[in-house]
Amino acid sequence: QRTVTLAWSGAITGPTSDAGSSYAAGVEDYCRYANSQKMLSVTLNCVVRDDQYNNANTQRNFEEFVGNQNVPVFLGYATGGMLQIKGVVQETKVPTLPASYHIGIIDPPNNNYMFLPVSSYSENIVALLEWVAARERGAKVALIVNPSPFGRDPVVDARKAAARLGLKITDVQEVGGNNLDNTALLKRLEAQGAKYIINQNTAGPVANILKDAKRLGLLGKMQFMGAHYTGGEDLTKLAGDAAKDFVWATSYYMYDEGDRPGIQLVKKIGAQFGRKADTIRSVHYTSGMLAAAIAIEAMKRGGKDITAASVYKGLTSMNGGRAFNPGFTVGPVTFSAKDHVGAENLRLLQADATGNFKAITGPQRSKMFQLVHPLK
Amino acid sequence: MNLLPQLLIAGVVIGSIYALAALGFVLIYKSSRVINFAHGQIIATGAFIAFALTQRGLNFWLAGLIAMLVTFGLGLLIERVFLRRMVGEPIISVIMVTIGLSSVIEGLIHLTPYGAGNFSFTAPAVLSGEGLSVLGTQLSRTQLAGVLAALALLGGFTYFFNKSTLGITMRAVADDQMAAMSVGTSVERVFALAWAAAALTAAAAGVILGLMSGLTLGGLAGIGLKVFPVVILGGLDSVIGAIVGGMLIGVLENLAAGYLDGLVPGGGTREVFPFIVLIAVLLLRPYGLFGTKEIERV
Amino acid sequence: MPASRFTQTGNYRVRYQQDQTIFATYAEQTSLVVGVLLLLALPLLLPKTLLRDVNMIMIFAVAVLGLNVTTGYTGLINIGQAAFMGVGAYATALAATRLNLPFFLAIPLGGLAGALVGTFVGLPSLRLKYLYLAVATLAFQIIFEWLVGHLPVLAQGGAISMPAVQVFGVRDTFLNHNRFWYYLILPVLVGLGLLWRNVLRTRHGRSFIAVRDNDRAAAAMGINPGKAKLTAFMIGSFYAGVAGGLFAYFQKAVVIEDYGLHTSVQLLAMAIVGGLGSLPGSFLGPLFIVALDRFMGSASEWLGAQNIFPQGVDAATALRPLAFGLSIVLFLMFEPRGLANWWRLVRLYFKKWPYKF
Amino acid sequence: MPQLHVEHVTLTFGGLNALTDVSLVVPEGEIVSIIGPNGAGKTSLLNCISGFYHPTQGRITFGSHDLSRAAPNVVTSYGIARAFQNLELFRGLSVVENLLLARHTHLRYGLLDSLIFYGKASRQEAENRAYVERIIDFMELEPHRHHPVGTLAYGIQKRVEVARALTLAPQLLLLDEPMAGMNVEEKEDMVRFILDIQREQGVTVVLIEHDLGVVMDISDRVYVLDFGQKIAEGTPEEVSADPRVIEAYTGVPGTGSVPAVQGAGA
Amino acid sequence: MPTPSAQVPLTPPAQVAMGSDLTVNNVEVVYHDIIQVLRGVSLTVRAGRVTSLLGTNGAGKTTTLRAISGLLKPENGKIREGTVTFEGRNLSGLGGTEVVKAGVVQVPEGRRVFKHLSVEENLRAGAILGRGHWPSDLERIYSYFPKLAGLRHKQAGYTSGGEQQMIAIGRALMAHPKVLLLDEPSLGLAPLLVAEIFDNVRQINREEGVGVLVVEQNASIALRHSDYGYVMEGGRIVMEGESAALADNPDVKEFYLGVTEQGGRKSFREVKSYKRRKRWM
Ligand SMILES: Nc1ncnc2c1ncn2[C@@H]1O[C@H](COP(=O)(O)OP(=O)(O)OP(=O)(O)O)[C@@H](O)[C@H]1O
Ligand SMILES: Nc1ncnc2c1ncn2[C@@H]1O[C@H](COP(=O)(O)OP(=O)(O)OP(=O)(O)O)[C@@H](O)[C@H]1O
Ligand SMILES: [Mg+2]
Ligand SMILES: [Mg+2]
Repeated sequence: QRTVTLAWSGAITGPTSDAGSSYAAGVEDYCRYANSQKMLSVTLNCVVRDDQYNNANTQRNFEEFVGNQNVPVFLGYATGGMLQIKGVVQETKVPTLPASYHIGIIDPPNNNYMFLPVSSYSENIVALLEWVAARERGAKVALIVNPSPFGRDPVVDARKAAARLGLKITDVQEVGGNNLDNTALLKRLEAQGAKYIINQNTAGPVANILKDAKRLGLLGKMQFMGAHYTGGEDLTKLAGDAAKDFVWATSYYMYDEGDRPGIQLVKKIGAQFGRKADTIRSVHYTSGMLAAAIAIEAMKRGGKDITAASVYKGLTSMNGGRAFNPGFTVGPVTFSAKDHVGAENLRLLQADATGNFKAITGPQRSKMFQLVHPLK
Repeated sequence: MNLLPQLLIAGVVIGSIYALAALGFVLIYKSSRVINFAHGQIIATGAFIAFALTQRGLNFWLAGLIAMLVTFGLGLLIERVFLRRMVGEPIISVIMVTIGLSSVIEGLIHLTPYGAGNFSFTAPAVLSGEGLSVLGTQLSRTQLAGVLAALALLGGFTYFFNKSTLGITMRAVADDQMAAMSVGTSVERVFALAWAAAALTAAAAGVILGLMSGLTLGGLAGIGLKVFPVVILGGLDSVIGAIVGGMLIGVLENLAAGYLDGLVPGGGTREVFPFIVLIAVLLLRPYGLFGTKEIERV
Repeated sequence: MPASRFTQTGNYRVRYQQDQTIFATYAEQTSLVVGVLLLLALPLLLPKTLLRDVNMIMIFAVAVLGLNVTTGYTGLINIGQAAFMGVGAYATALAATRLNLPFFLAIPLGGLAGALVGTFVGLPSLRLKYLYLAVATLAFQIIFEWLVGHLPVLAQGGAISMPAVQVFGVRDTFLNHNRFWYYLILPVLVGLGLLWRNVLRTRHGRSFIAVRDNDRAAAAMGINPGKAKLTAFMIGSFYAGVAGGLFAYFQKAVVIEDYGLHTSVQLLAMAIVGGLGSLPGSFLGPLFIVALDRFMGSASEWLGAQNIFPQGVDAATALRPLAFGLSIVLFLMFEPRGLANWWRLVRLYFKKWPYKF
Repeated sequence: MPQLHVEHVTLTFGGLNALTDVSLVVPEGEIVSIIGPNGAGKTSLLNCISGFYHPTQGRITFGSHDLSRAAPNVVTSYGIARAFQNLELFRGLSVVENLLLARHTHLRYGLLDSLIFYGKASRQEAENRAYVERIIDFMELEPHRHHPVGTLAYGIQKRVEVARALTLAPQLLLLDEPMAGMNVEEKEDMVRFILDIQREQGVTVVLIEHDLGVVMDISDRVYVLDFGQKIAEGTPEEVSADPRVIEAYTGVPGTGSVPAVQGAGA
Repeated sequence: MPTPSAQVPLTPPAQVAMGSDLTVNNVEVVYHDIIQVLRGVSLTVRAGRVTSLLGTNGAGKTTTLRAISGLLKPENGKIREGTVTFEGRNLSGLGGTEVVKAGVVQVPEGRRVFKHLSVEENLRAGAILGRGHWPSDLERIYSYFPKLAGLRHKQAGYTSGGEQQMIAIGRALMAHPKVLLLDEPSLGLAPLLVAEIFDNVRQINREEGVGVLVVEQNASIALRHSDYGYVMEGGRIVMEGESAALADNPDVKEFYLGVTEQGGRKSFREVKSYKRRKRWM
């Protein structure tokens, strides 16, 4: 074995390409970096392929990578594509790491070879609910989610958790792109007395909601919060100072935290491959790197002969003293045959007046989440 | 506090932004009977040109103005290169050309640094100051600017189409190209002008939308779809219809969000409600509220 | 009849019924047999990923055949064909998972569901003309997507997994997936293609054209324009429904994103690039669009690797939407009759070549 | 064979009366002409008969069928065919296909037969093709059989219109200015076709025509409309002598022999 | 079929080409690059006079007008040979706009008013070149066609055939033409209106000195209201002469005027009912 292909399929163009293109860059750069560092005894053939957010393309890429090029691990992307591909992944036994942190991807059936690199959206949201419960007993919470499987995913777990935490979910609303005016939505939530608004969405719709909340003078009255894909640089760029005080749950370190080794590595690799400053700053760039890093580490640990089985072995042995910690996330990446979430630890961060996110909690896991959604 | 007046105000405001976005669409249809599926992409182009200029240190207003001029040229170019050849082809072909163009323009924007990513204007001080409170609804200055721009452009074009010789000629061309040629009208020039004017108003809409919701390719281009219920409701070829349709859709959306969302699990009714209204309107008044009724005599 | 039916040098038909034959000469009949054998052998000749593309092309071709009935023949511009596919896909999925129907029942059921919904959606066409109908189908596309997202039975747009299929003891597996489905999709496509041709050369097909060309005159011919339009919608969305059912099985799961506006636009593009209202065009269009996408995918990847663009791969992938759009535009500008016209010219050139569809 | 009765028909378009209380009878087997100035409502009346418009008031019957509310395709099924004032052909289709379309209701097979196209459908298609060929022969359209009608000369297109109406095998034929835009020679041809249709096939004909020479020569009966009202009726001779007709329409007194506009270049 | 007859000699070339005459010189026109329709047509429209062009269906009359007015291109036709000259300028190959600027305006066959525009807007659309002062031009048109003044704000699509013909002519006059090309103005018009329209044309011709080329099927009225006439068949001019002389020609009498040798009009009922097979192509 001389070369092994490390392949990613995701949206570089089409919907969500704002996240996808940075993610692709992260995968590709880390892979090339691994080659330059001779991390493995073999040379990696780094392939990122645009599937245009189209599931048929994703499946085709999977067939080509797994069927023809015998890749030992598949790096995927979108919620829909990953849900659709679960059966084949199970059949081919090729470990797969999505960029979507949809909990349904690792729920049974056909979940043995699906691994989320970081905590799921559901866990993000439940952690936010815990934070709310700690601040205010019996608080009223509203959920605003993207009108897609991606957005609807955490609703069930959120309801369960809220019930146990003594919180009241006043409303669940679907809001997608082009929400140029959210007056009605916000006024209604205000009328319901919802004080905490939790978002599961992409940054664009959230930014519009925040701007309208600011205009309507609701920013002080309502606490806006959101899961991984709502926050970060993207939100700052779109919402500006309307993002102030937004609380965000994510497992990743921030670009500003330059003292973290993982972030230093991101900067170094980004510079090495001549990426734009904007790309390097993006949390999706870091996410892409994490996925690639996990895959490469699993190859390394799986033994001399790199196969799907060896990677699976390498992945599922990442626990206890053998946990993997590339430094991109606030906790180590752990997997086992039962545990299919990598870096479960997450932090809540809050945006300051300039829209920069600062941690307001230490790394932690959501205890409630383990109760409402036990491992299956 | 009563919700209804607030919903109405907000609906009218957002509706006039829709109207502004729809205006270019109407201009093209009015003179050439072409439904332009690339309108959203032209809006995005205008917005990104303005943004790119401000990034290079240009004053916001100047950047907006230049963007409008550049897209004016772009409109001319699109007409000259792509649509002129399509004169006389079946309408579905022409529509499909605009669908193709929407893809081409998106591809081209992807070739710039703005294809993937989120950006936003730094609004000039005039626009970022305290807004205005109308009947308990707080309106931002950006929104007010949008409403003013929409009303000014719509008023101007209404006058143009009804009173000026060129405006009448543009309508004549839509009616019967051959007959228009027989009295010396240069049909090509009329089409070019319509596309250019449409692109110009699209740029204006793009800048305002960009100010309101930030700049992402998908978001800006997606407005192209929102425009459909507006123009169908108002009538595809009516400038007045665009503004009335825009406001009605804005209001209907807000009423849906205000009153229906609570009744439907998951809500999000504002996404479909305009389209349901659209179908209802089509069935009752197949040519919209102000559209020209097709004259059919056998 | 001339002594030799091998090549035909003129019109020797003496009865009107002979005008109806499709494969008249021996040359045509021979090449039909050769063609069929070639089609049957194709999976053995093609690499696997290409075979997947062929399957996709065939599924799209079914949907495009349908689109060619509504839009191509009847002139009812339909921007919601993917939603009709979706109706078929979800109906098939429910039939297979809830009723445990085998696929050879579930797929026609999908077609029927498509036809039913299509007829219903076609109702506005009784009143609407020109572009207004196009917009109504667009509205249906959007309402459909919204509705699926709100229906828990349809997993709110999330994945509904399809059961594995077994035919004559052969199971659909990862390794034989594409061959397996090739042999199932091909007969469906050929059968539906034949039915398509038959309908369109009879009074029904003519009534579609009549309504498109001049619905007032059509009414004066005793054709009920409304009924003709609804029939067209029914047939068109039946094809879409079948395509959706096939797609559901082929993709192994139904996810709403597969049936979005983008797919509708793609189907329209295929119909137009192929040549509206043409049988060969219904195959050539999907072939062209899929092949173009594959080619541009590779080309952009290669370009990305050359570091020509400062942003490497992100900028280079812009070529795919660009090429897609440009090819539609160029076709319409320079060959509005689509690939079917090229096909016709090629056939004229090789006069003896058969298939006089 | 049934008679056509138009009884007290009024047709209003948003305030404008296109027809006011018009009554007429078309006896079977006759050629009945309707004349009148432009905008008098002749075409509107035809539209009312053929179901394109529905009278605001009044009744139209054909034998036992009430046409007042019937849709055009239903009217056609009662045996009433029509040729339009401004060509309404299927321009992209050939002459044969245009005529085959007129056999639509005579082809009686369902969608399923269509799909299979074997037996019933195939047989009926062939039979009707033969029928169409007889019409083509009758109307002398052989050379144009397979040409797209859109490219034919205007006069031929007019003839195809009439042929198409005839292919419906009607009992009543409505012709709206079938000779507009033709020179005398071509008009003569068309007249001959109309007379043959009436005489050989016993078809009743309603004719709208501005050429008074033609109207006076071939009509059994003439109705005159002006501003939506019937101002005269009778034999050609009676009508052409009627002062009201002269004032409103012909401008010249006399019988049908030589109306001024038709006279030699004096 | 009429053939060139000895009684009506072809005009010798010397007579042609006055300064502001419009001359068509040996023009050949093909559609779609293959269908040849005009096979060498020459004719002259004298300044300030009315010239008529007669011919069977499909003879190429409309095509001749299109060749003059530059409206061939949208129909996919082109002039393959020959020239069209007006005031010393070669008009062939110019676009419709240039020809109108040069002072030659066509009133299209079938009138083709702008259906959705009001009558007044129809007229204003004719003033696109901005020649003259449109408000006063409107009054001028209304003085020729007083009927139109009352219909100013009515949608043109709902006016009657005769009114539409008036609109179409009025619309053309808004561009202050020097030569007016009329394509079958009598098409579908009632006898009284035909007479009225031709009177109007005559009046305009007299008062504004506009040269008129009128294509007609209604030969009797066309010859009565024109000074000079041409007869066209199969894409060629087969006869020409002073209108009065043409009207006396026996072939013209039989085929275009429907007059028998004896001078009376023959009845349509007496048309021979055996099949007069002819070639129509
Ligand atoms: N669909 C319609 N809507 C409104 N008005 C109409 C419509 N159809 C006809 N009219 C009006 O009705 C009147 C009669 O028109 P109609 O076409 O019947 O006249 P006609 O006698 O056939 O004239 P012509 O000889 O020019 O054909 C006209 O004033 C016309 O404008
Ligand atoms: N756009 C076109 N494309 C192809 N052929 C055409 C076109 N226009 C006219 N023709 C053909 O050219 C010939 C002459 O047509 P043209 O319209 O000039 O005749 P015309 O003398 O005006 O006849 P009519 O009295 O019927 O108006 C006809 O045979 C017609 O079929
Ligand atoms: Mg009429
Ligand atoms: Mg003509």
